[in-house]
Amino acid sequence: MGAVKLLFVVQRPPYKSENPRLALTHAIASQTAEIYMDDGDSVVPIIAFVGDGVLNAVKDQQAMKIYGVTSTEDHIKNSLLIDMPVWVCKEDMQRLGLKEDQMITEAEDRGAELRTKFVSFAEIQKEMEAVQHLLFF
Amino acid sequence: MGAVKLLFVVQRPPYKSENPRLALTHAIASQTAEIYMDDGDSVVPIIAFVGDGVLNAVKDQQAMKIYGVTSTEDHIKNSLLIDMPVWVCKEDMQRLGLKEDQMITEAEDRGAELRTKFVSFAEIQKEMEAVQHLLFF
Amino acid sequence: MGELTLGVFPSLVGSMSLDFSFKIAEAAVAKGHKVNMWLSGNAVMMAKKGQKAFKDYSHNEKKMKELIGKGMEITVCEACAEARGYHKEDTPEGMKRASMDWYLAKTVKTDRLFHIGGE
Amino acid sequence: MGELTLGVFPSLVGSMSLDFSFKIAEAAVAKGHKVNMWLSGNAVMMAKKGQKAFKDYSHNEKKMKELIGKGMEITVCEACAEARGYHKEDTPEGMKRASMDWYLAKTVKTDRLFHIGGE
Amino acid sequence: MKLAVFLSDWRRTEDSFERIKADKMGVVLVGNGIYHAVVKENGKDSPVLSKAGASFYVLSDDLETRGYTAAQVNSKVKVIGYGDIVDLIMNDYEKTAWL
Amino acid sequence: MKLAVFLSDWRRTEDSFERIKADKMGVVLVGNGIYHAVVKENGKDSPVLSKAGASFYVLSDDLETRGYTAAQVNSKVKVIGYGDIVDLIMNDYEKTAWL
Repeated sequence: MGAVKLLFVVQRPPYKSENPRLALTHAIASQTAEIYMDDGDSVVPIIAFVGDGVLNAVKDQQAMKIYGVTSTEDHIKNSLLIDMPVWVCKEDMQRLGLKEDQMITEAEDRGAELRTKFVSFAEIQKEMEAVQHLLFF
Repeated sequence: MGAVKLLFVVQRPPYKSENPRLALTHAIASQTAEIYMDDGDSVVPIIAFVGDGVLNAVKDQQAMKIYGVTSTEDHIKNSLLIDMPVWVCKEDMQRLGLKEDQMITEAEDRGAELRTKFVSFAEIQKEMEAVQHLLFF
Repeated sequence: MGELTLGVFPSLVGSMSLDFSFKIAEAAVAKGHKVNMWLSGNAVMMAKKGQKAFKDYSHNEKKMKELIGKGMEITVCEACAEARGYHKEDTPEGMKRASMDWYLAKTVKTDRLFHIGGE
Repeated sequence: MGELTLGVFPSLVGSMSLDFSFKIAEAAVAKGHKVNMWLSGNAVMMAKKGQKAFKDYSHNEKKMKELIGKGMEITVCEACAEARGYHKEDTPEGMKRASMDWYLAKTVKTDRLFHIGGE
Repeated sequence: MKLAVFLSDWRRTEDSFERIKADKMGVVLVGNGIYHAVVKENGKDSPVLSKAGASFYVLSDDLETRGYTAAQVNSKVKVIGYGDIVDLIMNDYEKTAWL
Repeated sequence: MKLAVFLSDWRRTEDSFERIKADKMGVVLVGNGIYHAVVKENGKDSPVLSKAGASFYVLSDDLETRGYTAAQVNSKVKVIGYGDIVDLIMNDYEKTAWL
C-alpha cells in the first residue's frame, strides 16, 4: 500500500471529553505502527482543529498545574516535535476572536522544527479529499 | 424534617446517555429510602420532563426487543405504578410536534391508577420553587 | 457549619467533572462542612481500585482517601458498579456501596444538595 | 468481500454507541466481510469481564465472543484499560490488548475505516 | 469524494456537517440522530435535511427503540437496517465521517 | 427562590437556562462553561450573559486549565475559586441546578 494518509479532525473543545486528547495520542502513535506493518508501508497523519475544536490550540493551558493531567497543549507540542502537521482553521479562530499570539504556534523549547499551520477550511476540505481515511473526533 | 419534596428534571432525550434512565431509577428508589431515615421522615419525588426531555415519554419504545435493554417507557410506567407524579411539559410537546396519543399516558396494564400529567412550564417552575431540592439530569 | 451532599453522575469519563466534584468536596471539608458524596452512573469508575496513575488521566484516588480520612462519607451505587463488573473486592478502602435509596435518604437532612447530573 | 475496521471511542457509557458498533460488526461478518475492532477511550469498558447482565444495561459480552469465534479481531487500548484499573487478568477471552499503533497499522490494508469517535 | 456521514445526535455540537462538501454524500441518521427524520420542530423539517445533494437514511432499529415507526419518517429519508449500513460503507461510499 | 445555576458546557443542549426564573440567581461558569466568560463569538458576548437579573461567576482554575486568565474575562463576570463556590452554595443560595 505504501504510505497511507490519515486526517484526524477535532471538532469540539478540550477537557469536556477525552476525545481531543485521544485524537492526538492516536495520531502520534503512527510513529510506532510499523511493528505491525509490512516493509514499505506507513501511515502519515495530519491533525486538523476545526469549529470549536480550535480552542484546543490555545496556549498556556495549566491542566497539569491545576488538575495534574497532561494538557492538550502538551500533546500538540509533541505532535510538532515528531513532525506531524498540526492545522488550525483560521475562519474558526476569527469567529471565536482568537489571535495567532494566543495560540500554540511552535514547540521550539522541545526542539521541534515544525510549526502550527493556520489554514482555511477550504484547505482542510482539500485534504479530506486527498487522504485515504477520515477520523473525526 | 417530615416529608422532603424533590423535583427530578429531565432535559435531554433518552438513550444517548444513561442520565434520563438514572433520573427515573433514582426517583423510584425513594420508595425504599426509609431504611436510612428517622421515623416520620420521607422523600416525595416528582419527575418532570422538559425541553427535549419530553422525547423520553414517547410510547411504544422497543429498546428491549431490539437492544435487550429496559426502555425509558418501562421506567416511566413503573413510576406511575408507585404513584410517583410524572409530568411532561406541554409547550415542549407542541414545539416538537408530539400529540398526547403518541405519549405514555398511563400504565393500567400494570395496575397503576396515576396517569401522566401534561403541564405547562409555569407549573414546573412553581414546583421548582416549592421543593426542597432540585435534581437536573 | 452545614452539611453538603454531592450527587455525582458525570456521563463523560475524561470530562474533568469528577475532578471538579472532588475539588468542591475538598474545599467544603476545609471550611468545616460535613460532606456526603454519592457516585452513580459513570462516576462509579471511582469504585475500581488499582487504577494506574497515568499523567494523561485524572487520578482522584489519593484525594478521595484523604477526604474519607477527614470524615467525608462516600458511597457508590452498587448496581451501577456491578453492571460494569466492579465487585465488592474491587472497592477502594473506606468507600461504601449501597442502593440508590441511600442518596435519596441523604437529601432529607442535608442543608444543600449539589446534584451534578448533566452531560 | 472486503475488510472493515471499526474504531470505537464512544465517550458515553449508556449511549448505545457500543451496541451500535457490535450490531454493525455482526451485520458485516454476516455478509462475509473481515472485521477488525479497536476499542479505545471509554469503549474499553468492554475489557472488564464479569459484568453483571442487568436488564437496565447494555450487555455485549456474549455477542462479542460470538463475533470473535467467527474471526473478528478485537483489540483494546492497553493504556486506556490500565488507567481505568482493568488489568490483563480482567480481559475477556479472545480479546487482545495493544497500544494505539495497532489501530493505526490496521488502517493501511483495510478497505474501509469506520471511526466512531464523536461524543 | 464519496462520503458517508453519520449523525447520532439531535442537538448537534459541531458545524462540520454544514461545511463539508462531497461529490456524493450519504447522511445516515442513527441513535438520537433519528429525531432529524421524524421531528418537525415548530412545524419545520430539521435543517439537517436541507443539505444539498445528499441522500438521507435512517436506521429502523433506532427509530423503533425511541417509539417511532417508518410511517412517521420524512419522505426525504429512506429507512434502512444494519445490513444496509454495511453495504453503504463497503459498496456505495469510500470514506466515513461520524460527526 | 435563590438558585445557583451551573453551566459546564460551551455548546448547550438544554433550554432550561433561558426559562427558569429565580428571585435571586447566580450563574456559575465551570468546565467548558468558562468559554461564555471569555469568548466573543463573532464579536458578541455569549447570550448566557444576558440572563436578566443574574450574577455571573467563573471558576479561575477552569479558566487557566484552558489557557485563559482573569484579564480576559468579561466585565460582567466575577472570577472565583473553589472555596467561593462552596460559600455561594452554603451561604448565598438555597438550591442548585447543574444544567
